[in-house]
Amino acid sequence: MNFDPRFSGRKFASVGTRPIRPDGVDKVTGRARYGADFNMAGQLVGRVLRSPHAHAKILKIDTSKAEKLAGVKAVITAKDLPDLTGGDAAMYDILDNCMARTKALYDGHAVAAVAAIDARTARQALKLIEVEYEILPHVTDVDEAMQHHAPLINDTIFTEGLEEKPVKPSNVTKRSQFGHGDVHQGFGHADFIVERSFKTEQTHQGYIEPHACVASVSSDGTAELWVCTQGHFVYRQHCAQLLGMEASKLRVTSSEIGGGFGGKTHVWAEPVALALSRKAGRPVKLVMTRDEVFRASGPTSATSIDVKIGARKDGTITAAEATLRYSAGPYAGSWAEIGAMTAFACYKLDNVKTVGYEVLVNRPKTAAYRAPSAPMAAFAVESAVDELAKELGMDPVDFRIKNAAQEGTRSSYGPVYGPIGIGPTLEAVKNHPHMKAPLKKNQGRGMACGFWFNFGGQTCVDLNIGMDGSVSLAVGTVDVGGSRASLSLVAAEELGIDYAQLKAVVADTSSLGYNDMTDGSRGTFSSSMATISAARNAIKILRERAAQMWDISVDDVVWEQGHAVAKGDKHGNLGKLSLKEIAAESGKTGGPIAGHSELVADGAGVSFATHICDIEVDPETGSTRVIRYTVVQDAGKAVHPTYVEGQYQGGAAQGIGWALNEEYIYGKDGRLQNAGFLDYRIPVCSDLPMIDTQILEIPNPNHPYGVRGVGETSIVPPLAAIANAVSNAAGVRMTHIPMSPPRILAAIEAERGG
Amino acid sequence: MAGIAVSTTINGDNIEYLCQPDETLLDVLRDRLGLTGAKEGCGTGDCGACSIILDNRLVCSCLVLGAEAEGRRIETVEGMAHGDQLHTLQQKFLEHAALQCGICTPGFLIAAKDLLAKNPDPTEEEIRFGLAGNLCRCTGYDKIVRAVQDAAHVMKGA
Amino acid sequence: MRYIRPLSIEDAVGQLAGSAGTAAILAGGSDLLVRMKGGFVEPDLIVDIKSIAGLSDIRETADGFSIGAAVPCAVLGENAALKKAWPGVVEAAKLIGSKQVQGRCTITGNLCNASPAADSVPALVAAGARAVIAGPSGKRTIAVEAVPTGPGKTSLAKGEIIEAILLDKRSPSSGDAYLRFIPRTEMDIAVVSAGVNLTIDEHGVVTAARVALGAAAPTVLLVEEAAEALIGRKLDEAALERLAKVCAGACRPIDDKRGTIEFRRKVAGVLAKRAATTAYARAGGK
Amino acid sequence: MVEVTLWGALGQLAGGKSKVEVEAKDIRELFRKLAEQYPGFEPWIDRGIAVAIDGTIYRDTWSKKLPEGAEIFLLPRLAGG
Repeated sequence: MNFDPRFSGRKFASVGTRPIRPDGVDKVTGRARYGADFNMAGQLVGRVLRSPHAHAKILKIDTSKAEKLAGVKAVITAKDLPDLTGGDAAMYDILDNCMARTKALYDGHAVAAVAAIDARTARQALKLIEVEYEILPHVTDVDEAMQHHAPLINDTIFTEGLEEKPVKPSNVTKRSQFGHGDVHQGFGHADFIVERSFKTEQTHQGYIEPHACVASVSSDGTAELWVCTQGHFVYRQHCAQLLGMEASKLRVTSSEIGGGFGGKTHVWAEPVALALSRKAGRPVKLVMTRDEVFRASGPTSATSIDVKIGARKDGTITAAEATLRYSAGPYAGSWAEIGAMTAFACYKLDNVKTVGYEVLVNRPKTAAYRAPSAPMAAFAVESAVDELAKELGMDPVDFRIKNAAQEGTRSSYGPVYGPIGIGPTLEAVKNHPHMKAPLKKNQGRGMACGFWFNFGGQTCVDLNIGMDGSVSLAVGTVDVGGSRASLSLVAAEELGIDYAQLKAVVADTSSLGYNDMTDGSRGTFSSSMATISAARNAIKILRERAAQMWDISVDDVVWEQGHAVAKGDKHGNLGKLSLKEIAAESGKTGGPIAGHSELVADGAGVSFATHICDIEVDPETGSTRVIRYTVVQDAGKAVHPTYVEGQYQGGAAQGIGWALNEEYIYGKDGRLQNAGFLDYRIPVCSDLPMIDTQILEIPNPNHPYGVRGVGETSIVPPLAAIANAVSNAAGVRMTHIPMSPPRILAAIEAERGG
Repeated sequence: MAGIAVSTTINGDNIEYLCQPDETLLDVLRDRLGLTGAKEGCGTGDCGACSIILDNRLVCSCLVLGAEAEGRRIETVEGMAHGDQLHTLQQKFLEHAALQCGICTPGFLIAAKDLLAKNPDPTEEEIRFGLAGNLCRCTGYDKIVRAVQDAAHVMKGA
Repeated sequence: MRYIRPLSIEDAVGQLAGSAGTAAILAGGSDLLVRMKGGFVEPDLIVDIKSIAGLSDIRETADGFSIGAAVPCAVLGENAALKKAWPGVVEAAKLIGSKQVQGRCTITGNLCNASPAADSVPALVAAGARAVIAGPSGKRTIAVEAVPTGPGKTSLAKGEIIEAILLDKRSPSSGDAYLRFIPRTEMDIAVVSAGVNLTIDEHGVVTAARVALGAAAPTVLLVEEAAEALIGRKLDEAALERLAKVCAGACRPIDDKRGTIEFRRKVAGVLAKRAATTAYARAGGK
Repeated sequence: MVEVTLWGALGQLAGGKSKVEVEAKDIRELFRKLAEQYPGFEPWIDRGIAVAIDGTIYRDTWSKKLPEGAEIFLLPRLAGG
């Protein structure tokens, strides 16, 4: 395979247009099938019993009464999911999170499950399971968990990454450090230094579709799993490993997915459903309630971050330093590490140092959420940057432009940047009419920048050309927001045919090779690369077939605008052959025509965004209103610009919710108080204005069309942009996210000396 | 528990079913009648994904008992299109890309249909408040509001 | 579990009174079904009152309005006469939940759910509304503030059903208003709220007033001192400041997931001021 | 011979060095040589290390060539949402 991924700077016919998505009609008519919309004959209802305690030893589980209840077909505990992880610590954590083994580690931790003939029976069965707990002291706050006297969540954890091996176990699983230069010296050269501490509360991805699956295990050792997931191949691997199956015997079909945002990258209930089905010998459908979604799945880290930035009078940053503490739930993670890498990634810094601490707490296992860990770090850094600009008497945009990273800059996390978009997004913001619009009383404007790496990874695509010349495209990355449309555009572009001639589907795990999941903004980046490669392979065959039909050498056939064209003087009399015409003869010229591609999509281009927002604050109540919001982001190349805008708008809206109202609230008893959409307040339609977008296109040199991932970066700047706007409107620096009305009012009162 | 026999009208069709007294209309639609267009996002009336129209009132079907549907008239997303002719709102949602994952879309379409039936010429603010009972986590609502505005425009002209 | 749909109030009362286990009254269901979903209640008997004659009507009488227990809040907003007479009550009722919930929820249900944060209750209390109760031993009428006795608890005896809520005929130069504080623009439960109902004379002097606060104590608070702060005065800055101070002082709120004690105190005063200003303007005051 | 920059945690395992020199022509050889020189790296390599070559991050491509004089940077392997 000689696939050349380099950017070629071609002109596009299909890419960049805005057709209707291929899965659209099913979704507006109610026909599309999501996780809970699928049923199998003889299916049972699965339900999970969850710990009401934040931290407790499980002394005994008696399931005998539940098993005797009429209609109950299986009851399982951790015993039914034996440890087959063979020393793989990360997989063991996933197993323990699916079903608590010796201790319940958070309110909502699964301890047992049942499968019964209907929901009512399953609910009754749960009530009949007797669990004897020994309640242990718990800790849910990230700073408190780091204290020496804090209750220890896992006594086998010794902090990794310290100079000296610790002698005592700790809730801090890892220390990580990034940077270059000498910050001490750098601060010595600063005329102004801002130093502040920030906190952000834990949020949830808030997808509207609860986790749902249907599992069917057969006595011959094969199984099927229908599930809403961001990565069915990864779910297959995890489930197969945890249940002791061969991966190829487990066929996983990804349903339409009702939102994931990182929250559907881990298995939660799927191994439980499979174990129930195995025991009951019947299919089991397991759908989480909203309460379970909040208590047991998803959340981000809560954080506590200290930032120090120094600058000379001329506005040059001389040093920047941050200490970041991220909660990981009760299992080791690398969340602070990502925060430490991204914190200062927007800037050109000679002296920079970030230190991250991963902290265990009695909360659900932290999962990725759209550019995981970056928004909190950006909130702290961009707030301090704004404050420093003020002290310097500089415009916040100009200050950022002066210090923005550019091609050739050594990033704060290590490598040197190629062509990047931070400067252009800042210039676009500087010139945007939004920046010049007048503000009314009690209104403030804020802006902030954000960075995300973007990822690639393992990807397969099958492109099959039917005898009628229509093309089916089977991809392995789950479509979370319109990628079947963008990948169809890419295939149409490469083949030179009409978008309507194609149909893209997401293939199941038995129909296509392994694919990493749709995360890290990789869906369109990776699968478009594989689609281009598959299309080029198909074109090679199309040329061969045309050569056969003409009885000339394939070297004399080129592919132009969906047609085989014979070149050279001696073939002057030959007309063009369309893809359709070649396909029609394929039965005689060598059989079905297809292009396949299996590759690792590397070279995902980093992504930057700058956001502007106007917020009005009611000084008497602390209430806020988002008046105007603008997103400027580099897309590399927007394959389907409408869906790129959608990603920008969606990320901004999620960031707005995080900034203003969303938070996990735990009681003193360690129980989650707001496990529902009533009190976990994601933005509603009337909370938001239109969200303006501006797409910049700075081509990614490592993709044939210049595509960068676009999904995640848009959630990085909002926390900071809104904090800066609220601070400007209220006249007081906000340091605690979410900036709920009680926090804003308290800050205003404190500033007034009230 | 004996099942309750219910006779009702769904999308113009006479339908009969048996349900338990504690069973919601949403569960009946999805699990007994195979109408899975209405979704359960929360089960507590906070997300609007299960929106249906019951006797000309927009309601969350998760907050209605199946037994209550006796003798009433129910409209769901499955009844919006006429044959292969999409409702203007459905068409506009597609054209404006007013959906990403699409799980909230049936609820939004039903809520928007009810909104435009009662207020054919809504302002942006009326649309936003009219649809505030429907949560969308993907789009930031921008394209949804635009799709409804455009649909209202087309439907007025029709 | 049984579900019944009686056609008369007598039958409903009889069924409730004679039920052996726990019984629940179903009108809009927007509280009951949520509690059933969460496993907090599992009633043995559900009595759907929507088919009872008259319970789904709003009647305008010589004395005022009678709002049947099964009237959805959305219907309140569609009744022009009621809206004109009691705009504060209607705007409070219209704040409960979403459009979807509005099509189902009732002010009687809101009252009987006995949440201190119920939106329509402070407005009803300020309006001096009364509840007509049917029970095994006949009918009685009580002030709405006497219905809830604590969070989730009411003074209704076994077998009793609220049939209707009564609102007086409106005297001229009167106005009412209700405001609540929520973090979002919709879909939230009141963090704190205030209902104000007042009447003025030809000089703009307040002659009668009732001020009620929600989510400020275990039940909705009728703050008599706050009314006294307004009566006999024009609604000037000093009167408003006094009102705010009295309301803040009268609160006995708690710290919870929705707000802090300090926040609720402060904002109760702010909302009372703003609601009083609106009510005063509606009464024709300048 | 390429010069490889390590991030904090790996640097400690290499005796506090932030840069090490390795004779390697591609990523596969780089990992093999690093594991030979610094046995403490092995669990890290198993868990996944990303390699930035002149600013472009590679996660899974053993065959990727390491050009003479290129800037080689090792990074923890991360996940997205």
